Amino acid sequence: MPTEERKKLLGELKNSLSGALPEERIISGDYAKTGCHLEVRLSDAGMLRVASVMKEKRFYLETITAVDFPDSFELVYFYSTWHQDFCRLVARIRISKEASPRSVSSVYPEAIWLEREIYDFFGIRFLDHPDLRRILNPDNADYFPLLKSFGKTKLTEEIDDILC
Amino acid sequence: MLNIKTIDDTTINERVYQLNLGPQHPSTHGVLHLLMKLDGEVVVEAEPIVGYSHRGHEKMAENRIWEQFLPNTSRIDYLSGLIYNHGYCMAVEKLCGIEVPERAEYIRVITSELNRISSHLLGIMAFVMDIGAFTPFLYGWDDREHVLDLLERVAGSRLTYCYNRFGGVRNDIDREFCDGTRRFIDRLRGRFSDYHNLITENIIFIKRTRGIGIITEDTALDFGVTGPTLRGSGVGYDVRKNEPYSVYPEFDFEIPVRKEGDVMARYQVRMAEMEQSMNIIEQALDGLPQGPIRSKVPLFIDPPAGDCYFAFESARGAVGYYIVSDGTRIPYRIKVRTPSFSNLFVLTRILPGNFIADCIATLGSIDVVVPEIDR
Amino acid sequence: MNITQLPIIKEIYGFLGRDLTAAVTGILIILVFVPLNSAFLVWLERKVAGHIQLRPGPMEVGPHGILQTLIDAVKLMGKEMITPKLADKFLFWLAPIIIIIPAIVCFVVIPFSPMMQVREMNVGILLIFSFSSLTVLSILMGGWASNNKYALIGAVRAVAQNVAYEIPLLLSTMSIIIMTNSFKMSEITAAQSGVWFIFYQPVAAIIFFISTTAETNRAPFDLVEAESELVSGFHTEYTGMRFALFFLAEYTNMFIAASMGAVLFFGGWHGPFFPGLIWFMVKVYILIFVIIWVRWTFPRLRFDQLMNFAWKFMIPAALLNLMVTAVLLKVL
Amino acid sequence: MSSLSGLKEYIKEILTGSKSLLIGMGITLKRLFVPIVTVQYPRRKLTMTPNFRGHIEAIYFDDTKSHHCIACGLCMRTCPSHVIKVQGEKEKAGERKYGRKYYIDFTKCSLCGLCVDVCPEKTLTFSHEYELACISRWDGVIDIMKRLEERP
Amino acid sequence: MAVDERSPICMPPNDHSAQLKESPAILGFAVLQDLLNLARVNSLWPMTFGIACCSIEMMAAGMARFDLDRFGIIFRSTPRQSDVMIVAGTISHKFVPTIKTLWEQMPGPKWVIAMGNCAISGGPFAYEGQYAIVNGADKILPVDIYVPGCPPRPEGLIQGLLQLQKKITKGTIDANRRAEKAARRAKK
Repeated sequence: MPTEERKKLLGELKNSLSGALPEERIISGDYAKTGCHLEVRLSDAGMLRVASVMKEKRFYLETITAVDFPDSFELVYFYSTWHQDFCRLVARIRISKEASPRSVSSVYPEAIWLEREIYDFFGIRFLDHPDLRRILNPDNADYFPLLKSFGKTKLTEEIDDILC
Repeated sequence: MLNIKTIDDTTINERVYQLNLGPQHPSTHGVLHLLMKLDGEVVVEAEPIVGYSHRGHEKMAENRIWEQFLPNTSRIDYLSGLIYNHGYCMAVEKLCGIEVPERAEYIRVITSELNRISSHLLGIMAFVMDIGAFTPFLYGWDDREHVLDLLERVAGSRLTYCYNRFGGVRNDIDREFCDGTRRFIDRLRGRFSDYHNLITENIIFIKRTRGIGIITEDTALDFGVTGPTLRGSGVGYDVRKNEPYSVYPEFDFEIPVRKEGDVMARYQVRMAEMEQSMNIIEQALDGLPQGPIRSKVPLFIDPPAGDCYFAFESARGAVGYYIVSDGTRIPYRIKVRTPSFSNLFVLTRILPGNFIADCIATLGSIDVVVPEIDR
Repeated sequence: MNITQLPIIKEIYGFLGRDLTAAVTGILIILVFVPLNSAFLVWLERKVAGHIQLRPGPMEVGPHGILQTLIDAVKLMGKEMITPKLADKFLFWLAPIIIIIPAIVCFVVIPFSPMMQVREMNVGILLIFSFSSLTVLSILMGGWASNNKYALIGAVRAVAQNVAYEIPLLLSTMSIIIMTNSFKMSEITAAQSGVWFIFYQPVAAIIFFISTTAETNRAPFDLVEAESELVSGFHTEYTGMRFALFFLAEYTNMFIAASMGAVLFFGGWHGPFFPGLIWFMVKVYILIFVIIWVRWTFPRLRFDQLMNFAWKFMIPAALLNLMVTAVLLKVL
Repeated sequence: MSSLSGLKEYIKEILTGSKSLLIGMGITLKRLFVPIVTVQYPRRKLTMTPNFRGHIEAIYFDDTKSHHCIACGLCMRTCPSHVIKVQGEKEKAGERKYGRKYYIDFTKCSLCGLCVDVCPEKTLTFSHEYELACISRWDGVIDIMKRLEERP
Repeated sequence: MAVDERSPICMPPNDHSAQLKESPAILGFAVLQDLLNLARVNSLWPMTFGIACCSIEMMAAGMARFDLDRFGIIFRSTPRQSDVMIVAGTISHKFVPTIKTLWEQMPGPKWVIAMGNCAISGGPFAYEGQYAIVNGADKILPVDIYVPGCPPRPEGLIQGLLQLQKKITKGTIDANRRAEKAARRAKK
């Protein structure tokens, strides 16, 4: 694996990212431990800017996910390359429980489904999303299952009957 | 800018009508639902509707200890269950810093590649059946049964395995398995000429697959397409090569790439990949080291708090486990990036303008597994 | 002993006249023969398909499963008949009945052996063509009346396909007809006592074979009921016995097509040692076997390719063949 | 001249196409005469490999003339789908417990084998049973101890 | 059979096997009924209807190694022409209306086989806090035969189908339905 080229790529990436996001924190990640070479911590709606920089560098959006922490959500974006000198970048953003982050679907169309999924699971509403509907759960569902506060529902009761 | 539209009832007029392909339909590979707007037989818009086999894997992970999620991993993508098993174990091992004996890694690679062959065989043959040839499907199954016999010999089940354990594997492989695998590889190599004569060179098959459902490199970038679907579009991206894990760097194998990006290219990539998998298995069997198959791991593991992302290559593309641990025995969050989820969404871009028959061929060539999309 | 010497037969002859008696008995025989024959054909197809696919096919009902299709038919009789609520009820009911008429009528002119032909007609071939095109009407009716989009697409495909493939079919037959100067099945057969017409007309034979496969909606031209695209095509909504009638008609049409092929190109009942009937049946079943074999080998064509193939290749080739035949006949 | 070469291509395609079709038919014809691979199931059965996983069952040990289950409940706790119910009792106070009742609800089992792995006494194993179709949902509940007694 | 009150394995509320008695012959139609039943059991056409993992094993049962066609069982793609619905996989709440529609589209007499643990009880997916699945096909369909396993081997499915054949020829299904009808009439 060409480490020299990767260093160069990482340097370029850092440069262009720090050009786009003057105030954000860009940290080198520990690949052996976390699986990411570069970590970007965003404080505000910087994800669109990150996305367009990544698109320019021909990174693909691996996945978007959210984690429900007790006082906030964390949105996590993974970008990685197709190139031989592999590199993965993770962008994290903490948002409050009521916040509506901006959608990156205008840059990466793939995000349309990924953000729909996050909405479906966590109830996070993305701004500027073309088609924010339920995706996996039924359209008329009134719950957001992956929230930590999601307890037993009506549906689970009958299962509990069998469990004991 | 984006030519993705969702289907809206109000735009239906006399000329254009709506067709629900699925959720129960012989060629949707399970319970996929394709909502299409048709003008005659030409698709105007298409929208995949998923979620009919949503089983809540990710919620389930948050309710169980780390070990108990193991059997679930092979049920996410039931066609390449061992690869998912392998990946989950490696992700957790990475988080906890567990060392795995070399022999165990070799066995994992052998079983994973066998599973990849069985998955590709089924994928290709189901795709050929979608095009209308029924007999190759049974020939493929005939070969696949031999893989399943081998895997059942070592892992105990035919389809949904729970074979890998944290720090190693459950059973050791025996001499008969090694010999059987070699015999199977010889047999499959012999069968390949039949497949090429019966399918690849058949004029009807060529006519049906050339220039259909083209995914360009840019489209693939937009939609995060991975796996054989991407490699059919001229990008040689394979996690096994680009971001090596396990003992893959020790083997000499190629990543088959086709430039065309059409249905035929994806089919050819899968065929070539099976040959490469056979190469890997042969090398692994030759260099199989002796030693323990499982390192000392506590009965129930307690990973340190933290998160990690681990990517690996399943038969359908790049899979990723994003694991968040809060230091307890129960995972805080496990997110699975499944390749079919992204690969399927491309259909909204590439289907319009094609015939129904081409849609079926394209869908078959992407080789989706529906529970993998829905999780 | 000759069956016509029996007194009772003579009496009936006296009452009805020879022709009518022959017609009535013939039709009765046909009515028995058609279902049994197609039951056998379905069994044959399942058996051949099975062995091509390395499995035995039906095994448990009767020796080697020979009674399987009869049992299937009995079961289908016992099934509930569903008419969809929004279907056109009259047409929905009529379609399976209409499809069975041409299947039976066409048998009237097929010469099984020199003696066994229900009715000699001097326009035998025309009769078969005209009646077999009725099949498509019934498919259209069934597909339309079902009020199901899959069925409708299947029916529309069937119409276009049948129209396209009838032309090369007729053209290839025409080259035989101008060689014999007759529409009579028996005369065409008689003309082949020396050399079969397939040696004079190989191109016409191939075109005829392909077109009949398409006419009978068999793979690789089974777009009408393409399972992976249209679920079951035009008979998606048909249950029980109605569906069985469609099935019966499909296999009977296949038999008629194969016997046409045998008459036109393979010398009909001609052959050494054995009686004509055996030779005829052997030839027909070999042709049917080829049709089945083709079905279980090839992928399906796409609709536009199917039409292109008909209009851009088959029809010019058939026309050319006809022209060459005519010129040669004139010159020689 | 382009149209002529186009025609040439067309004819060539037809010829190679027909050849490929004939080759394909040759392959299926060859297979028609190959012996079938079917195992005619109710009459003949496949032998299961030693590692095959059916439902779990207790191993019979010759030294105690019984199983070694001590009703520790580890399998109960490890089971991902709460399939196992085990109960034991002490024959005398101060002695080790001995498993008396051991039920599994096979209709929820996912055959992961975690229970077999954690068993401290190694008294669990997989049976080779796979013909379990039943007419009631509750026929899937299997009494392991009873199976041990009725063992041939 | 219950172990104790807090048993995780809930025992059946009433004994189902009591209902499964031999059917009495119906007047003079017994022979006809027997003939029809004989025909039915020998051409059980299942619907091509796979939901999840088990569908692969269902396909395997139809393939060369096991070959369901020996018993006259061929897969039909449309519900209108099928007799058996093999529920092979997890039923999600989103999918329930579709299954019900398909079941209603099938012409009678028709049967259901619940194949695999998910279709019997939710299987490994029935956990505390589950929100997406229906725990068991018998919640929405009248299941005749249960084939446990995760997934069951193809032989298991074939054995299930043979069990269903036995159940049909014995007439126990008709007897059950008649008993239900009688009970309803008695209520009125």
